[in-house]
Amino acid sequence: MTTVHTTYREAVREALREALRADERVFLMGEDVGRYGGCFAVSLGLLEEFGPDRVRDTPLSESAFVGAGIGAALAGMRPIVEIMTVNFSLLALDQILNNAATLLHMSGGQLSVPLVIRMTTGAGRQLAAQHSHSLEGWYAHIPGLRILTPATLEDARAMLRPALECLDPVLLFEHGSLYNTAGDLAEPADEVDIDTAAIRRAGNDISLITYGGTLPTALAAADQLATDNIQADVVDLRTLRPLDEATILGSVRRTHRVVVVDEGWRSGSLSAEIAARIAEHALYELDAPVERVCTAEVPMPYAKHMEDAALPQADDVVAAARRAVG
Amino acid sequence: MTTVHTTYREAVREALREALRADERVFLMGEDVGRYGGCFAVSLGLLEEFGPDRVRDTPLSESAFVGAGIGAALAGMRPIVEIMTVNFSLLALDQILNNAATLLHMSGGQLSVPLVIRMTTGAGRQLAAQHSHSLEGWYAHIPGLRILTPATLEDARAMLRPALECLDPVLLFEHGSLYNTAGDLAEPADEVDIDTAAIRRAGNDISLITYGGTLPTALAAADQLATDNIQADVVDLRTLRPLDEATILGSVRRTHRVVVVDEGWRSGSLSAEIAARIAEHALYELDAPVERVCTAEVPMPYAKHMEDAALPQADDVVAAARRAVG
Amino acid sequence: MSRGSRALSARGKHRTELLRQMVRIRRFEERCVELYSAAEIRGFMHLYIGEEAVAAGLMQALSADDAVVSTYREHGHALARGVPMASVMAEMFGRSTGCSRGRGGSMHLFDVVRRFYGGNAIVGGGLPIAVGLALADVMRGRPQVTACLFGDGAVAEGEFHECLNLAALWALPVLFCCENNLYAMGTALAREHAATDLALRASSYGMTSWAVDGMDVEAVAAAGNRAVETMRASPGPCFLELRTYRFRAHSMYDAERYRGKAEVEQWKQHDPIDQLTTRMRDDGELTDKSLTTLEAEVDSELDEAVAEAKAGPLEPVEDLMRFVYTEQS
Amino acid sequence: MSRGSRALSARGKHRTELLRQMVRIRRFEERCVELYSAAEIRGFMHLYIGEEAVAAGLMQALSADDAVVSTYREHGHALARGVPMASVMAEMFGRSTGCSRGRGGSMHLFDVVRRFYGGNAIVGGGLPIAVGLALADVMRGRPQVTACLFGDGAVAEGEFHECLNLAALWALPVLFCCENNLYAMGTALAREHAATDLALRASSYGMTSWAVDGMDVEAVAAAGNRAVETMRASPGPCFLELRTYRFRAHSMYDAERYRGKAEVEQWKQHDPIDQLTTRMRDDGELTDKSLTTLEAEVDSELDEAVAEAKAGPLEPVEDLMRFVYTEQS
Ligand SMILES: Cc1ncc(C[n+]2csc(CCOP(=O)(O)OP(=O)(O)O)c2C)c(N)n1
Ligand SMILES: Cc1ncc(C[n+]2csc(CCOP(=O)(O)OP(=O)(O)O)c2C)c(N)n1
Ligand SMILES: [Mg+2]
Ligand SMILES: [Mg+2]
Repeated sequence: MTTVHTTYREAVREALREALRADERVFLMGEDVGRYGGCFAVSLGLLEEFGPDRVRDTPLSESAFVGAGIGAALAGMRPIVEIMTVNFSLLALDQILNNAATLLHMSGGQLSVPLVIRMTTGAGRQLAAQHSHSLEGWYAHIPGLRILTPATLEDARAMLRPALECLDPVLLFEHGSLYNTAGDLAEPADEVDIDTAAIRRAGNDISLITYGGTLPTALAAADQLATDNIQADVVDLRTLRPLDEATILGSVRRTHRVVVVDEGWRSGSLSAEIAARIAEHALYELDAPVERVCTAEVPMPYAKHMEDAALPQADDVVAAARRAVG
Repeated sequence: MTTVHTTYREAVREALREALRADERVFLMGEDVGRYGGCFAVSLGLLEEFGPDRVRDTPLSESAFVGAGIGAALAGMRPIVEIMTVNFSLLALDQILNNAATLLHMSGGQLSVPLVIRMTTGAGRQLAAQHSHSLEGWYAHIPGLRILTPATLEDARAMLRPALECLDPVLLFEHGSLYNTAGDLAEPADEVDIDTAAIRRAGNDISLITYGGTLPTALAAADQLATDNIQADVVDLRTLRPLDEATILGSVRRTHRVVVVDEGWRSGSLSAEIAARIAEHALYELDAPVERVCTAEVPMPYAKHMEDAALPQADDVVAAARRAVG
Repeated sequence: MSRGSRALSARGKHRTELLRQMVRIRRFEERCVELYSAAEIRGFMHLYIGEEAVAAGLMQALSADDAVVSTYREHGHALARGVPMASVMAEMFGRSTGCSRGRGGSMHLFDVVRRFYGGNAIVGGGLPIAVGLALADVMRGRPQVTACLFGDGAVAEGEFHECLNLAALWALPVLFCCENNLYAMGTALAREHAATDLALRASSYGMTSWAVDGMDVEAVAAAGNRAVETMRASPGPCFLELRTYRFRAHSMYDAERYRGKAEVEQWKQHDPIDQLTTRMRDDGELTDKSLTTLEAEVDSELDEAVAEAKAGPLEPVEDLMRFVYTEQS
Repeated sequence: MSRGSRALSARGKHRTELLRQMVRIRRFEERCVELYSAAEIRGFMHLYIGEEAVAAGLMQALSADDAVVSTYREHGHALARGVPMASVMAEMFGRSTGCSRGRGGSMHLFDVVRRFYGGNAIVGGGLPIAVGLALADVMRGRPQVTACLFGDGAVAEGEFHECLNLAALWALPVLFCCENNLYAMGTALAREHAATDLALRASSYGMTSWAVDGMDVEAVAAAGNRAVETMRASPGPCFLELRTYRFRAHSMYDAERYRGKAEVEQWKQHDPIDQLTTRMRDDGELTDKSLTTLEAEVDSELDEAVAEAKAGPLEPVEDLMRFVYTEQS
């Protein structure tokens, strides 16, 4: 097995390149994916390789071009629509919820929507209240969608393929803080599934359940806890809808203590669903109340010290874990 | 105390009339609130009484007129914006989340947004996948908003006043199935708060926690349970954000068993947050896992038998309660 | 085929077909009203009565490979497109034999074989889909056209603007068909739009655009044909404003406070079916007998459709969770 | 006031004020670039350099009672509107003395006293707010105007369309100010819009609309004055297309692959500050000395602003949860 040293950003780009090469039905469409080189430089170079037809710059019209992705998918294409960031996806939410997620059902099974929508998500770069949302857990409420949150280089590289093979709309959330993550990656890339959660670090003392941008936070906390001889089981959900309940409950049954780490605003975040599932299906396994470390319920402030205070930090996770371990 | 026999629809209308009479800054704006008489006949007659300036028909432009409500609120008015149904509110979600809910914060406390947005919500009338959403619990995820769900004649009549007095954006969800509910109402109307949940029926054996359109379902279930001598404590949340945690936990501490009834799709619905709060703060009070009775995670089918199967029914609540009581 | 049509000229045959489609739609909906009163049909139901010329005229301009995107007022579109009446009626009944398996109802008719992409109940929500269908056709080098129907109300939505711009910018073969029936529910045209000449508005995006008498089925057919020819010859969208009127309420729950009876009566003088039958009679293309035959044929098609719909099974409740995700076959 | 302006004609004074505003904006942003490199300022920062004539020309047309709604590229708008430079700079530093208390940053400048309603970072998101502010003014019988600034990119968003229609339909005094700098990030005008004459597009809604040389501050000022006068005289919106150009990258993270250096250099020949100073020199309204004085005044204002910003306290972390809901006083 050979490996390459790469970044999360390059891994996503490589995945896009592979998809565009492999299937002529695939095309990439979104604001500034082409000439600008992608607003986070993810799609840099793809225009030159695949041309403006398949790497298609759109006007600022989120609703129209997301809906156009749906229509193109209905007509046999395999569009990858990029919404620059999750913050702007609200403008396309009607198309996502009322069309992409429902057409198969409303048509009694006639119309599949094999569409992939990618977007950057998350806070941490002092972008303030309108540019720091973490709404992937919120999107996971919608039946008919699949919600993926690649948190590792491997997943950044490999999740796109099964997402494109899936005949239903898939939303892929890339946390902005991950793009510069560097590391070694197998080449050719390993295959991954988009159905299961992964244990990123095994332990029997406490479950740290997380996904996406807070996986590094949870792993850092696990390191700290290990110095106290508390071995954390770090669950990376990977797919927020449908949830891999078996892996979650399996971890809880081993550890009997849980901290959910979620960058969404606490109330109504995905962490609530995780806690609820545990309370439903593993209540008697719990040796301590479920802890949640989430983002403070405030629009994101610009000032660094305030943003840091609002976001889940490794120390918060450690403190919560200590409370749970008692 | 005199009482009048009235309906939920008339109670909402009376509340609107009172507000328009009491404060000239108040106006009502939305699609077909005027000449058509309101799409569910709620605002019938108000155009004639208050004129087209204050009962203002808008074009089909949800984003613009909701945003215009925000702007008018900033400039000292007290707009009541009607979005015909929650299903169309997705088109205005950017304005609601990125502007209404954040302006106060982004401006460092300078700009309050005293805006009330009313909308009809819910399923049950065979309106199929695009016209049957129950998203009020989903909206409750957003900091900066207050989410109200009047479920009784009293609340339909009286919640608007404190909503208008509140200096922050308030979303008022009226469940379509409630409009024809009839009953007696005190006149002049009692005052109500918009901060606390209400116990609609007291009992010590099990907590049925619900709100809005499923309050009648929960009460019907409570009646059935009573014939088996299971006395249910029926909690009507009334306000979904901020949640009245004290009343919820108080009920759980009395009954030690919980069924949450929520018309939202199960995963990520408000029921999850309720279950999570209980698992966090009253874990050791629970004598049984938290049960949730929610809508099946499917876009709403048109056919009656399928819609009935998808929605929470009193029998489902009874069955869940029996499981919990064991 | 009607027996009376045997001796007809090409124009006579063409007109007979247009008439047949309009009568099918009219009778279908009249029956639906009865069935709604009998609670066989439920939910929201939006009637097309008065507007039949638009569907009949436009659909004949399309080939089987073209695509259609429609609204919640789409019984007429579906029928004229060739979706079998029995499967539309079964859908109204919520039966699994319905064209959307009973999952959709009146507002969500679909027929993928006929490239009839629904049945969208969010005003304006179908336009982006039409743009995407056309984009796919262009990218795959197919010469199809996508017809997208919507109302005057939809023109106020932001999506209208985004989609007209996108289709014009990318030269996509979308035939935008605005059914201007002068009202969006209870809101009259001049209270929805600062500029009420909708064809002119559309032309400001740089696309060929014109207004058509939507009560005259032959005018609609001619416009549809011309638009489709133009689009097949050189790429790019077209916009047709079809000026029409609905004779009935917006939906089954509308007290029609916003317009006077006299106005409605006046428009009924332009009934598209009456107009065409008069013209055909004048031209010797329609007799009492051939009309009776045509009506009888439609009636029996309709009776059969209702009977089939009634006989159709309900989907088993155990299947509730199907069609949320695609079933791998 | 600059001492050099004492002997000036009215026109000379007016021009000096325009010049001063443009220089204030230019120097402010140049300093911001340095401070960004020094990591004193963070987040997204969008520079206005090259476009100063628009802010300076428009803001002088407004009275203190009028309202302004802006975008994320709004340093220039805020400064020209009269938001104190120190409070803008403190905001960039994230200090509690900032005009948004450090909660907003570069993209979210607010000053309610000056009716400066931000600072909106969702493209197109400010337009509905402007419509609402104007609606409130009309309903309360106040003669104000609301100026709403946005870019050429925003014109493609559905909200643009909805808001122009609404303002025209209801005859609301919104002055729509489109800063057409030819690019939306990396997307050139002709790749965003099927119809690139934006003033013409706006006029299709039935509002007075014209294009202005946005590099010529006097042209902008004249257009702004004329528009505001028109609007105060008879109700209804106006639309100005300000043709301008940004000399710098879209934001601090832009490699500018989408345009050539030559194009940028050519536009720099039309630098709004150079144009005005040349004209003023030619007309004997500006000397080396008076320019030096003006520059020195701006520099010291800027130095003070930076010093104040640096000295400004950070908000205590304990206050994190404030300003989610209004505090009852
Ligand atoms: C986005 C949205 N807003 C509101 C509605 C409610 N509604 C359904 S039909 C309609 C009027 C639409 O008018 P028009 O586009 O002219 O079509 P018509 O009904 O006249 O055929 C309205 C307001 C909706 N379905 N979708
Ligand atoms: C709705 C939305 N989509 C995308 C973005 C990302 N974005 C920020 S600025 C910008 C370009 C806007 O161009 P224009 O309106 O011309 O203004 P300019 O930056 O040129 O001043 C884009 C795409 C955004 N902020 N909001
Ligand atoms: Mg209409
Ligand atoms: Mg621009």
